Amino acid sequence: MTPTYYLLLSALLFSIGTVGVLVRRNAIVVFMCIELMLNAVNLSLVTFARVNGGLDGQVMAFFVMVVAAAEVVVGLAIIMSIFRARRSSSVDDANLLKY
Amino acid sequence: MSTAALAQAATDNGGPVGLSEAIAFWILGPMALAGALGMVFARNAVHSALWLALAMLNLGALYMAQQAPFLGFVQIIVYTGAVMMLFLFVLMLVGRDSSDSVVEAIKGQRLAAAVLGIGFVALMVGSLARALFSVTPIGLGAANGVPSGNVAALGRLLFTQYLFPFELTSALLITAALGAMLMTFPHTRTTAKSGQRATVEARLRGARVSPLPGPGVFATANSVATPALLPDGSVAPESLSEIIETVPPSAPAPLAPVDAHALVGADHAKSDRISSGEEAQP
Amino acid sequence: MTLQTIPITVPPVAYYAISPLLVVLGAACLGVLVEAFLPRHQRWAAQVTLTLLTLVVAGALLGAYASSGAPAATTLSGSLSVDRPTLFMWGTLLAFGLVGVLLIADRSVEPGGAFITDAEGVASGTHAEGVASGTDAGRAAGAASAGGISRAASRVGAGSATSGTSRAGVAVAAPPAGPIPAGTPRNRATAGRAGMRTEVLPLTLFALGGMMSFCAANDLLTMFVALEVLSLPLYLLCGLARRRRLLSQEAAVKYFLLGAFASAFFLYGLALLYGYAGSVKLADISSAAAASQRSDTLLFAGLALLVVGLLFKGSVAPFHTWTPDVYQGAPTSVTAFMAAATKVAAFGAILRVLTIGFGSTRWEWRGVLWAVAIVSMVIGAVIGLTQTDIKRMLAYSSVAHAGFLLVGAIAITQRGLSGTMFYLLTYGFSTIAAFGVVSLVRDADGEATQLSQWAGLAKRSPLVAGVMTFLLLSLAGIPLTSGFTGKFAIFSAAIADGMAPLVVVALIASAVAAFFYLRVIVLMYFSEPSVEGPTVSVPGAFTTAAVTVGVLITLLLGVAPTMALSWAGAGPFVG
Amino acid sequence: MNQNYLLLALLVLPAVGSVAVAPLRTNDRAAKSLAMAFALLELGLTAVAWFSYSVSAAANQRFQLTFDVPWIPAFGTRIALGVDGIALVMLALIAVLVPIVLGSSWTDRLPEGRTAAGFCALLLATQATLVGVFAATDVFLFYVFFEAMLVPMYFIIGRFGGPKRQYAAVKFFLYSVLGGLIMLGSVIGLYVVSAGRLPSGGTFSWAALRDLAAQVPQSVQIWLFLGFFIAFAIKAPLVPLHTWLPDAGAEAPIGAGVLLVGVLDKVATFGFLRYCLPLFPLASKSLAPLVLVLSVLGIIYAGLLAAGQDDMKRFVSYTSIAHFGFIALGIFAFSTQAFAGSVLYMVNHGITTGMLFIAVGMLITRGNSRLISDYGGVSALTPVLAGTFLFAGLASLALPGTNSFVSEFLVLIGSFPREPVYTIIATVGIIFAALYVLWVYQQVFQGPARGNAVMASMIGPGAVAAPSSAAGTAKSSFSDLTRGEIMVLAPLIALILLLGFFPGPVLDVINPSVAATMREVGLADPVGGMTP
Repeated sequence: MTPTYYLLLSALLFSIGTVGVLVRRNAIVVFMCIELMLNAVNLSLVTFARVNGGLDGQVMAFFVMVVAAAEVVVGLAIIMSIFRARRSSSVDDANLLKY
Repeated sequence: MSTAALAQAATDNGGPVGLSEAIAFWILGPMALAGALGMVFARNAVHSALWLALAMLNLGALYMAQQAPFLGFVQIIVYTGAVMMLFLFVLMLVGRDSSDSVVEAIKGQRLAAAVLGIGFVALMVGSLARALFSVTPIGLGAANGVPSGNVAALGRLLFTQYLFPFELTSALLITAALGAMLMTFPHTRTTAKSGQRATVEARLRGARVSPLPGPGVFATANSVATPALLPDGSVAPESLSEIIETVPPSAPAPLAPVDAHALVGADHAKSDRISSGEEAQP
Repeated sequence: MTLQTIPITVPPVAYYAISPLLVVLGAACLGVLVEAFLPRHQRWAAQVTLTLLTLVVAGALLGAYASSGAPAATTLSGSLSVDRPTLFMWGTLLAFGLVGVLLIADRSVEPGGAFITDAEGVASGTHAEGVASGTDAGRAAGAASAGGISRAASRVGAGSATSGTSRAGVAVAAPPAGPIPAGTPRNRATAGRAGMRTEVLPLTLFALGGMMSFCAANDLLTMFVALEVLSLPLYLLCGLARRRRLLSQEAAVKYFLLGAFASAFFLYGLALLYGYAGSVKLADISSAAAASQRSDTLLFAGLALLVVGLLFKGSVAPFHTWTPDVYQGAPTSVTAFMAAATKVAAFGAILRVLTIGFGSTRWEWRGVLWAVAIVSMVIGAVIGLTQTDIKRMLAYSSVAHAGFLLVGAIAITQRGLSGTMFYLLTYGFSTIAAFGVVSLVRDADGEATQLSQWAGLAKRSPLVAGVMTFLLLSLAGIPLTSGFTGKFAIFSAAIADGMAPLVVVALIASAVAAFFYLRVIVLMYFSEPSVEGPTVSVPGAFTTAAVTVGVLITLLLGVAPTMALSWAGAGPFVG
Repeated sequence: MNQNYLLLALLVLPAVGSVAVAPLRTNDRAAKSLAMAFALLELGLTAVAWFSYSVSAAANQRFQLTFDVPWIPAFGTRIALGVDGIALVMLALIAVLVPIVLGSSWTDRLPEGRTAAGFCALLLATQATLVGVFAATDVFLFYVFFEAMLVPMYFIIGRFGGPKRQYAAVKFFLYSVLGGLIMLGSVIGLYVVSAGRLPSGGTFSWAALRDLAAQVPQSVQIWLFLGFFIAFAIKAPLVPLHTWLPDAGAEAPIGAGVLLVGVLDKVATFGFLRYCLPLFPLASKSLAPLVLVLSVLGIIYAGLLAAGQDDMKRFVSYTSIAHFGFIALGIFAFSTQAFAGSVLYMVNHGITTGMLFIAVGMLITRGNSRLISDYGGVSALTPVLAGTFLFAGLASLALPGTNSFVSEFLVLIGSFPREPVYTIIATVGIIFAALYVLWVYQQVFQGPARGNAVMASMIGPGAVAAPSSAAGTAKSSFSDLTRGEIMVLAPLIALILLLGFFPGPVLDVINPSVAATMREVGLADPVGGMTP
């Protein structure tokens, strides 16, 4: 076995996240799918760090976590505010902006 | 499989993947995958979040298996512990229609997304496999080893090589805090805060001196979703909660005499009703 | 356990070179403190002063450094590259920031400012109002009342009784005296008294700091963090409009979800490139591409994913789907700032990545970007024709312009670089001023963004119509406006690099796009105004200054662009 | 270098006038007077330029009165002005026509809500851009004016035109912008080509590009030529790209219409002579058959369409298209006489068609209808107007003694040796088109009084049984030309006769430049030609 399997797993997770973003209608679930994508990337980064023999990948994964945390806060705040306005977090209900 | 053992296994071998790691991978990997799939397919958003937490936990363990113990713990503590809990928290707040509709908004969108996803998987897997299967990893033995281990080495990188992005993340965190307050903090008051005297006067001169009836009071159930009934058996509108969906007062007609009676006695009947908890249903 | 300590040597920092960036970010933090400690009635003045002062000081530092003739260099362990293009783009960003802040801080056009106010806050702002009220409150009311007895139904239905009930038909309760309906004198009065939430100004500065880091970033990780630093404040700013709350919040959610989606792609690209090159420094990627025995699949897969993220920010079709919605929903002043400044940041980064990181392999990826540029120009021009809302129309125009910019960006030459940067400058000023004008045309419900409402505007307000016409002609690329010189710079670079067919497509797309700009002019000048048409508010000093600056620079760059062109062409990227 | 500021003054003066007139929204009379003052001043300056131009020096000096300063060094553009004989006569034509246009619009009823200040300002702005187009000797500068010209004209048509003005204005603008953008591609291409061949880098200087022309391979020349050609063909307009002109011409106010067909469209034929031929000689020669076919097609087609028109302004527009075909034929026949004839034709056509347009306008003002079928027997009511109309018609028909005769004759004898077939077809076609002028004259002016417009004016408003085509009610009864109107028309009549009998001075100015163009194309006159 080689570390490539980790990368394949990562690619699979990333794709599942992508599909999730495209098919799910609930804003929070969509957002969770995006988080899954970020996690998949982290797995890749950690694996590449090992393949390349440097810790940069791990540092980057760490940065991704920090960024993701901040993103989660902002994202959930926005979703909360729109939920309060319309009492629904479905992406489909957010359709005023269609022409 | 304890995480400590995994971390141990990880530090043992430098580059190539050993047997113990392979076993760990073939257990954790499918579980992570299952978590991901479960998240996408779960109809209920809370279930989705839990599935995602499963996937993240497994990923954390995989990090440890890959000589990244610090990241593994951060993943479990910060990501799974804090971020996912934040998700769950918001889901509970927003939870009213957290289950997804099955209706497709755009015709054929699911199919298209699935095809797209499978195509993307094939592309990525194919290219990665072609590009990397023959590669032997260098391993992190050197980088993680001397002099002070993984965490210190990461810290060293963070404050030298990645100093600027590290400082820049502070802007990110401030933005996040500011934004959360801005978007969700309810409106501040427009008038001066009224003192005790004013409150008392308002209460005494207002339409109602007594406190509002609680939901469920005088009624047959003590669920907050059940309205209070007035002595004549009609619903007391003041008792309706602003934030909770109220169950319509079911079948009040037969209850009216019974209830009036219940006020003075019939302990058995009342306790039965309360314990059954389904009284409100017709 | 013994800990051996090895002292950390802090990487050298060229403080003077990055002083503008430090000033902007530092002032943003200061702004947060102001928000925390100053009493409410002083905040607006303090924040505005602080922000404007910051931008001026940063600009002065930038000018001093640029004229000191210091050589281009990278600093902070190679995270930031302060070279001539960086300085040009920083200057551009600071200028857009200044004009944008003037629009954002204005409280005269919309009494109390275009943002949510202290009085209304978020929660009460949710009560239906404006355009959103009709359909949405009705739907919400219908849904709520179907659920059972609900006071919520009557609460949500409030303020939009007629439209709400007519649509839902089941809204139970008659509306009590709910929140003050938007647009009434009373509402305006309270809004004017309460004033806007001044957090928007530090947020703007954070976004600006992120943009400056973004286009100076010399490695992909810094670029990623900067991308988030610039995006998060923008997501928030989009959702803070005081009028048409639902529209605004929806824009924020869409922008956020799609933006996060795109940055995930950027990140995966980063990971693959790291796997390929063992480093995320652009120069290392380039040298790895030149030397590596490894299969190039990773390199190009990584580039493709990376570019998706970048093109998204630059709103290049087919990654533009957020653009019209967000431009329409966001407060107009934010749209103005975002349209101009984000483009600079995004294309600054695209130029840097393509030039330094992938310049040596350009023959392999250029075909794809040709196609993308064509798609963007065609989609922007053609779909722009069908728009009935002026903000959406300008959004599609931005998509088309992104295509033009991409034409210049993929000519990896000095001419292409300077032409693209010059175009960013010209486009930004025209666009900011155009959105500034849009914010002036109002009716009782706020801004009158429907094109039909603009009919006969020239009769009511010849000056505003004239200014808008000039800006639209600039966007269309008519000579003697900056739009023309910008187009000329880009197209000549592209032809010189052997991309004549692409330029022909671009020219035809410009002709198509000219039609929808023309439509607005036709409406303003040749149509008779409707009786209940919008009025043009008399702008306060801030908006006047912003629009005036935009118009003057549009004219100046159209007639005498020499200086700006020489700045744009002062030097190459240094990686 | 010796800078001559005369052309700069010619360029700036109308622009200043435009800015000065625009604010006079409340006082129509002051606006008109001020605009007229500027136009007359420009006319005076043009006369100075005319006499400063040395015919004797023209043989070895392509441009005179040159002015040259750098503009945008990064693009290699310069503000370079200068005139040769061809440009000079065009400048003179503009300077003459603008005051006349202003005069003819003096009493126009403007659409509601429009002010004379706006109209005059736009007219002067148009004049400034037109001067720029003809005086530029830098390709980039030429392009800038070529495009900028659209904007004021667009507003004139769109704001002051007839009922369908929106449609006409947009159509006009879009056609022109499309052509202009295609030309922009070629302009940039020229620069890139020159950058590759000149040690000093790219240039837009016309003279430098002309000297370079021989080195550019034919395939490149053809592409660049096509860019310019399409833009000019739209502007001219040549036949499949002509459809905007009848609409624009019909909807434009009379004054703008005169400029539109009188001068604006000459930009295209001027462009053929100045840019297409000298800069792309190989391409011009190899693509000449295409142009000739289009020209002749245009003559025949436009002539036929003119016959079918009931709208007088459309009718005049169609005859113009036919005339343009004729001019293009002269240019692409490559002979000195034909060139000279074409240039002279450009001037004469501006004058005669302008006059025809103005006469039509005066008739329309009286009858409130543009339809030929609404008129009949008008000459009994307005003998002077009828005479003027007939005179303009005959001039347009190239009756000997009028100016058109000289130019038409020159084009014919110049083209015939090289292109006999096309010339014969074109002659027949152009006579057809011109004959319809007489037919219209007969319909409108001869015979007993008839037609809705005429009857309405005689009986009085409201008494017409079927006023379907008469636009509204005729308020003014048919009166003959006023003194003011005669003053407007008189200079045109004088010019027509003068140029008919004494074309010499103009030809003297034209000829050296024409000969130079001939050298630049690299062709000798065909055997059997004559020197005019």
